[in-house]
Amino acid sequence: MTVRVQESDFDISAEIAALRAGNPKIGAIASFIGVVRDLNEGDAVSTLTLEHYPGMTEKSIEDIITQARGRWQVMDALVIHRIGTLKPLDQIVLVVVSSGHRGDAFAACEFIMDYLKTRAPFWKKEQTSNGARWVDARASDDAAAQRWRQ
Amino acid sequence: MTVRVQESDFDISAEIAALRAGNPKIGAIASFIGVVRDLNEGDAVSTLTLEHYPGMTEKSIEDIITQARGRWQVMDALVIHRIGTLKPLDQIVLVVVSSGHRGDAFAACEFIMDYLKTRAPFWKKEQTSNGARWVDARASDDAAAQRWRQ
Amino acid sequence: MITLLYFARLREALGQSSELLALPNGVATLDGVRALLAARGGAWAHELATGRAFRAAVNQAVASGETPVKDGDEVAFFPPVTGG
Amino acid sequence: MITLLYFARLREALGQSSELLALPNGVATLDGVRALLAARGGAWAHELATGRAFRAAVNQAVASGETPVKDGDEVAFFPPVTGG
Repeated sequence: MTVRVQESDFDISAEIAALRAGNPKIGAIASFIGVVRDLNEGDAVSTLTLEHYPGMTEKSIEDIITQARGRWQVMDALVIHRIGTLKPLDQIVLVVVSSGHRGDAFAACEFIMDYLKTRAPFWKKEQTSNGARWVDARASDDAAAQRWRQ
Repeated sequence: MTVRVQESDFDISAEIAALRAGNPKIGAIASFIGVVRDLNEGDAVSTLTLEHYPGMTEKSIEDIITQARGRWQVMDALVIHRIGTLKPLDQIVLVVVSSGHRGDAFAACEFIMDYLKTRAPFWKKEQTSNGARWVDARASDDAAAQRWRQ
Repeated sequence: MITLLYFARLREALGQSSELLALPNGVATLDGVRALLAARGGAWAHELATGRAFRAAVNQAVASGETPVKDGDEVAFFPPVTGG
Repeated sequence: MITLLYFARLREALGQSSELLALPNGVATLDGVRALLAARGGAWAHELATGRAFRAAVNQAVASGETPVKDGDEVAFFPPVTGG
């Protein structure tokens, strides 16, 4: 597995090629990209600054991937999460999961994203038309993560 | 929406950039790539040849995307399906869905893939160590498509 | 006349990918067309027997036995699909 | 000594990102540390009140009030996470 927390941008094609690494047992690759929107809760967003907890972040994401591998048939998984100051249209996060079959790839990819939203120690601060503010945790994200515990 | 049936390969980065088209309302992009595996039902696969029903294929995929847009909040969707002769490690299919939110993007992307597997008129013929054979439709694919009807 | 199309395993088994067919009086449904073709015997009878796992479309839309078929229609027979 | 870390809104409200703290006798849990800090009053009392929506980790693992804390540990307080 690969976990990277970085300021720089990423290219999904290059990352998928590296993750596949010529493995001919892979039949399915599910991926997700999160991007910065120009509007949040009705206010125009000019920038978004991401802070994290170095060390714990990587550990918690590795733990999430290990959990996914225990639940589904996962060949490999990659998480890249950006930090620092981003603007609308910028990529924030990439999750890629390779598997023999698509059902496992989709489920593991969504599981990892839901947990990234609710467990990985990242915090977002928005610069909006109404000033700077910390983004509040969303109840809908907690609900999305909760359903995997059933 | 964009639907392409083509012999040539595709690049997911370029396709996602085209689909996003600078739209700052997009927050989530879910995608899926299907690739040729080197083994199917225990036999080594040397090539895979994909045949389709020109006209009906495009129509049925557009219909699937329209259904997805009716069920989830989808900004845009792209399906590329290759035809002709492919070999292990080659990309077969790409589905990309953009949305405001990740739950809708994941659900619509998986829905489109499940229907592609069970409804779009494509047929695969494998060249294996045991000779050439048409790939049989999988009961598990029917089950995956069936669950969306609940 | 209707246009008949055959794909994949059916195309190979029937030895052709398309043909034109004059609709006889009284044949007005997909199942009527199927029975007409199956009556040719041999691979036709075998591949288009009612118990076989084939699919069909009329004018590029998935069809069932009761789907109406009329002059000018495009009728296709093919195996269960295996794309994606 | 333990290392204390504060992130995001808590870091700003408390005016610092880290500090070293000598663990007094009898303070052996995360809630003990929280109560010690809250007793400083002002923003500390406000941000680390038991009813507030903060989270905590001990040695980089999510922790609850009963989680043991001992000399050498790294203890972090932060708001609910908002990554992804």
